[in-house]
Amino acid sequence: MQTDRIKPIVMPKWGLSMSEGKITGWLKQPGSTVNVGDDLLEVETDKITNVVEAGDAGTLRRVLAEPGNVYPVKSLIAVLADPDVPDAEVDAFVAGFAVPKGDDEEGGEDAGPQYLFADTPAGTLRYAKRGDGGPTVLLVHGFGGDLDNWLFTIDALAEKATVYALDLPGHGQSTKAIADPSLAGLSAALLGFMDTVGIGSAHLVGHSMGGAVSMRTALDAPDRVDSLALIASAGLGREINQAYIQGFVAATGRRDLKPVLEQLFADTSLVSRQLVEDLLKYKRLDGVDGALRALSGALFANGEQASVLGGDVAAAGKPTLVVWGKEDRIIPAAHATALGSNARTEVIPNAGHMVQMEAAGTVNALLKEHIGRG
Amino acid sequence: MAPVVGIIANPVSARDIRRVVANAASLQITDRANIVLRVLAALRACGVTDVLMMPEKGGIRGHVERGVVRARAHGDTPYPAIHLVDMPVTGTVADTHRAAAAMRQAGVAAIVVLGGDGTHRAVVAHCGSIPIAGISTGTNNAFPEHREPTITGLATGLAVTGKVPAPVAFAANKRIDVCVNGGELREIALVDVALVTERYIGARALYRTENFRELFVTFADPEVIGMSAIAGLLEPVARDESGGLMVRLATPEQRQAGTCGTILHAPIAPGMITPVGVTDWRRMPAGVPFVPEIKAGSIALDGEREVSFSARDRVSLTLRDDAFRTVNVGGCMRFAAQNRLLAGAPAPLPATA
Amino acid sequence: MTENPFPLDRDDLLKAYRIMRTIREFEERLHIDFAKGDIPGFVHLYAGEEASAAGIMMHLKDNDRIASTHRGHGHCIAKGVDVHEMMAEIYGRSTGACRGKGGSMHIADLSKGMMGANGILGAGAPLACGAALAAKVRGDGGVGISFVGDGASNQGMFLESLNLAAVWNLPAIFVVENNGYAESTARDWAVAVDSYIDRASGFGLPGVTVDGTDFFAVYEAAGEIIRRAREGGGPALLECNMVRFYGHFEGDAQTYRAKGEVEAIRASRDCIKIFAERVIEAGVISRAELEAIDKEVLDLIEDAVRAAKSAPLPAPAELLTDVYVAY
Amino acid sequence: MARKISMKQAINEALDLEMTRDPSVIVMGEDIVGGTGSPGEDDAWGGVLGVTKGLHAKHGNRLMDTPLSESAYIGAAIGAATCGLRPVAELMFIDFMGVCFDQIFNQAAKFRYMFGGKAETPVVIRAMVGAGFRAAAQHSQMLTPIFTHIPGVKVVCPSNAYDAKGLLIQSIRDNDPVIFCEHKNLYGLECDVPAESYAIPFGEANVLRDGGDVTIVSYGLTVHRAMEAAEALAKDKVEAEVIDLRTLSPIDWDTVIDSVERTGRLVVVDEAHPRCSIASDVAAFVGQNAFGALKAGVQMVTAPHVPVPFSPVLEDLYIPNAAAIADAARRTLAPTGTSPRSIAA
Repeated sequence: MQTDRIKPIVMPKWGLSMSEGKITGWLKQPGSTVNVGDDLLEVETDKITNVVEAGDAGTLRRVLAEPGNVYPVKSLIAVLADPDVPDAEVDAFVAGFAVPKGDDEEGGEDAGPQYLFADTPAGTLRYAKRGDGGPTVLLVHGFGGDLDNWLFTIDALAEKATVYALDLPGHGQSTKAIADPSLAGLSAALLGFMDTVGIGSAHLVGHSMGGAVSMRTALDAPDRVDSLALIASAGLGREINQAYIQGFVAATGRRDLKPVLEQLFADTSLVSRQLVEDLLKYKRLDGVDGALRALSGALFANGEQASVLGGDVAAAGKPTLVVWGKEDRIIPAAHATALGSNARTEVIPNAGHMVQMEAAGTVNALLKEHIGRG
Repeated sequence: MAPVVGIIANPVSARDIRRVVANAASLQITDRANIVLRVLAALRACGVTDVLMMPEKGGIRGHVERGVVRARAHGDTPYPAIHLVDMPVTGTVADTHRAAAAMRQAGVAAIVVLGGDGTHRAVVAHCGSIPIAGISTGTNNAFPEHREPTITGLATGLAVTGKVPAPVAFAANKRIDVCVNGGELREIALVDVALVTERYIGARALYRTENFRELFVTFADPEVIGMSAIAGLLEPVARDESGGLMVRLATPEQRQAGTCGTILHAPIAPGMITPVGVTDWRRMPAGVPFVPEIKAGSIALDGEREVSFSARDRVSLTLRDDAFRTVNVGGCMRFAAQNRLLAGAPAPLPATA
Repeated sequence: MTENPFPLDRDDLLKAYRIMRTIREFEERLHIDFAKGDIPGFVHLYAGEEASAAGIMMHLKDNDRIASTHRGHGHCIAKGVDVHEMMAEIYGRSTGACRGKGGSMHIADLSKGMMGANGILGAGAPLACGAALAAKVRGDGGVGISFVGDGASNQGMFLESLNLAAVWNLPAIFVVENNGYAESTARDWAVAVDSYIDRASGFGLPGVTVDGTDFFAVYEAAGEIIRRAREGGGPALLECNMVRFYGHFEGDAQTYRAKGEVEAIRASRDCIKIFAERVIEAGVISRAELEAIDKEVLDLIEDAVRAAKSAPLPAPAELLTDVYVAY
Repeated sequence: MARKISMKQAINEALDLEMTRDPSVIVMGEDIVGGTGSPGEDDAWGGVLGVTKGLHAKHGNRLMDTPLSESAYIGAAIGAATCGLRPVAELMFIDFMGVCFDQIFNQAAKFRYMFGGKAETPVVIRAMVGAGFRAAAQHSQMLTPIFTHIPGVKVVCPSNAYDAKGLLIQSIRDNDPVIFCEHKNLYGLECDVPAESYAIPFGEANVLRDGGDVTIVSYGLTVHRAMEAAEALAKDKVEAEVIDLRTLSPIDWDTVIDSVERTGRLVVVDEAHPRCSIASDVAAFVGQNAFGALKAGVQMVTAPHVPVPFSPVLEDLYIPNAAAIADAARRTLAPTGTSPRSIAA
């Protein structure tokens, strides 16, 4: 069997808690030609609705999953193959398809803990670890975010790397107290985390404020940072959407938070009821309000970013990838060029500040390539 | 006509501050009323058919009436008929004064008193030669003897119906007359007069021994509580012997300087055993006026501050023997036993007087 | 100087007199102004009962709390509530103790430990238990005192509170101000077990009855009861037998009272007169000193009335404020 | 981190966290320790249904059993609140308000206003509400409307463990008296609840399900019946938006009005009796403020105007169920907006 000529399309696993997804609609019809990065279909989970992009090219030979129905993750929902592959061979592939076992060390879908906790000098930090072997990648979320911001990223990168994603202090399910709300303080917390879980050095992938933290880390501890991937990153210019920061900090209810969150996406319909509710649940936790106010005061006071690190990072000479969503309403995409020729820069159309979610396929491909080179 | 017995039951004795400072007992109204019912039953058993009671609004009367009505509904007549003194009720000691005087006028054969030393003093002040039978429902009771009221009722019944001859049935008692400014004010005490430095009446009860200065007692009994106990622990003087005792108490300065003769641990109130500095003491003969040494303060009669006086006031104290009569309960009951007064009679004893 | 035979020093004697005199003048003035129609609503006057409020409150600090009754002016003044604010409140002015929202029956000042007059009879008793509980939990030595009239002592809330205070051994004190009348109904008729001390005994509390027209009797008994409570000895009940100079409320014709009763008690049982005679007779305070206080108090009340009458009325927007901390 | 715990555990955890955080928080009620002074175990019951079990061991005398004397101890909790404590008093069954209502509505509710804004009464009164426990007329009522009627008290009624914890913590921290209503038939229901402390603000309804065809508003246990009704309606291609009010005083009118303006149809579900209920309150408010948006008459689904019966067959009829809610929703979608008057009204 020439299975390399036949490419399965499976129900994606977005985030550690996703076990099934509902097909809301196919964007390609059976028989149509598919290129890498094309929008294939829309899947809805209890967290988010998103488009599944093609990771391979070919002809859409079979569509097995019907809109409106729910399928487990990694189950076969469609088949891509070249036009010359016989129908019988495609049918045999479908008949013989087995849902692959989970490839993480926990050895199974629900066998192990989805999240881990590390007692670090900066407090207890929650993290996730996926994949084994290959380069080590550390994903650093932004202001008010958490490791689930890497919902569409972590498993994709884990195919060829050991990927960690953490909740910074004050975020997610980590300790809410932030001893030092500066970039240096967050960077120290990051390094403390790497020490605790035994990461010598890693490719740092930072989103927004996490990008600035990653840059600070690369400057403070260059031997711990193999490369930088900066996604809609802070630290590359002064401007920042102050209304967003203030609105996010101040919001206490669904009705005031939702319009704030809509600024994060080019497609505002991605802000689902559940996404809003999850963020509210986070914001209600004791200590979060204080942490966010401390951070916004230290990093984004008076409507601008306190630290611009572009020049220093350019001078440091680490391999650097800069990715931006063209429709970013939080930090202008113009900052993407701040490192000039010292970085590879990609600005992705039809995506906002949460570009790693809105254009996950594209961003994942860029990250894989960037890490692979490093 | 059968003898009539008076009953004065004070509804408000034993309500003072000694419940807070000394854990003193407090007899509830229903218990007081039950005592009255027990006394009534005893009197009836001896042939007393009518009693004259002091009216009050403290609740005793209502409870007693319920007891009588219930007995009647049951078909029994264990109680004498109850008559009330026709008088207004003020809720003050004036009621007791008025009732005692009215009973004396009505010619009752004896008055059963329910109360403390203060109530007994109020009755004695107005009852003249009518004998009283005391039942303790107060706090600092040195005067009325502690005894089951049924026995007091029986003794009174036997005494007033003449079954026990008067010389056995009644006993003579002493008192101290207090005279201020040559008769402007006259008070009496049955057991003790204490002169204290506090010049306000306040909550009345005596419990701050550091303010005690002089003490005069009609009898000094180491078995009772209060001022009489201080004297009784120094030199007992019986109720039936002539004269009393006068005790001078140390000032705090004298106690501090160690110049007082004796420190006595005396039960001055229920649960209060307090060191009292005693300078000296001597007999107080009957009929001899005593003038206290302290110039200003309060006069406490039978344990309660009653009168305050200043340097301008002239105070004198005189003990009187044979000042009033009481029913000798022990004597009556011993006589009754010796003469089998309560033996063999199938029906209530016939009245003989 | 004459030796002071009283348990209070001269300053405190003068203070006690000033409190009682202030209450008396406050109430007498309300009596007059009410008759003139100057005052909206009901007022229940405390005149005649001053020795109870003063004799008890002289022992208290701001962290001691009292829960008062509908007849609360005297308690307020004795507990240190500002007389100007009280008068303005009774006049329904925005400068009142409750900004014109409470009136006579709801004057409160928590900062002074005054938890409020109360239009619901007997309701203060559980609240005072709460104050006592708070003091006990914090261990600050404070006490909670509930004032209740002879009538309201029949309320279940009051009787339940006696039990709760005993069970929890709270530093709670229940003061029964027995003026003989539950509104118009005689105490003698309305209270089944005729002794409040028996009620206390029924719940295991010691009880003390004092002559409530004798400041020194109240002062001394309250002092011992409060000390006992502060020392962990638990709750107690104090019955003050006293007299009411006026009706249940102003406008009450008092046809239920005996002829000459009020005149008699004013003549013989006026607690302020009795106090004044004692302290003057003892040579501790001069009549002139008391008269000087009388004058100052009269001026104070006059000024309070003048200020109240000229104070602004609450703004219409006040109708909707102070319902919730945020809503 | 979040884990699945029951509403009973969530309430216990909220009390535990707040007592740990703030020494002025005390907890009192009948049997909340259980066994005080009895010859057997201390903390024998931990509340009549075990909600406060184990707290006595951690917090000692700050957890206080009370005599069966609601007037006194609810009043004492209120008095203590005005003196700086944050008492949480358990009334056990809300039906017992009859013996202590004065302290709640004449005292606690009025202090702030009556004293000109100078008094704070941060007391929480926890009480079980609701039918379905086979406890009949005096232990099963949904008396939320009575408290909601009183200015000065806040009224909370969570529908799940997550909300119960966050709303109870908010209730304890709130500086007004709060009546915290716990539906006893929800005690065992589990959901994801963070281990940390968190407070859910009052007056913030929860939208449990999006839908554009009809709005279903409810609170407490009947929220779950409303969700079942919405699932049933979805099978008929009717998408219902389900709103859980969470707090009844204050109430989140904006969320209700926003939803009705989109759907044009409203069903209000209330386990209380129909007259002067939360249901009639919401219906009236929408009628006054969003009349133009309504495409059909507002439907109320409530308990009937009768006491809660005992016999299970009758009690089950009494409680609003999913079928009745779905029927009510369908009535709003029927071409003729009117419907037969229900026997309950």
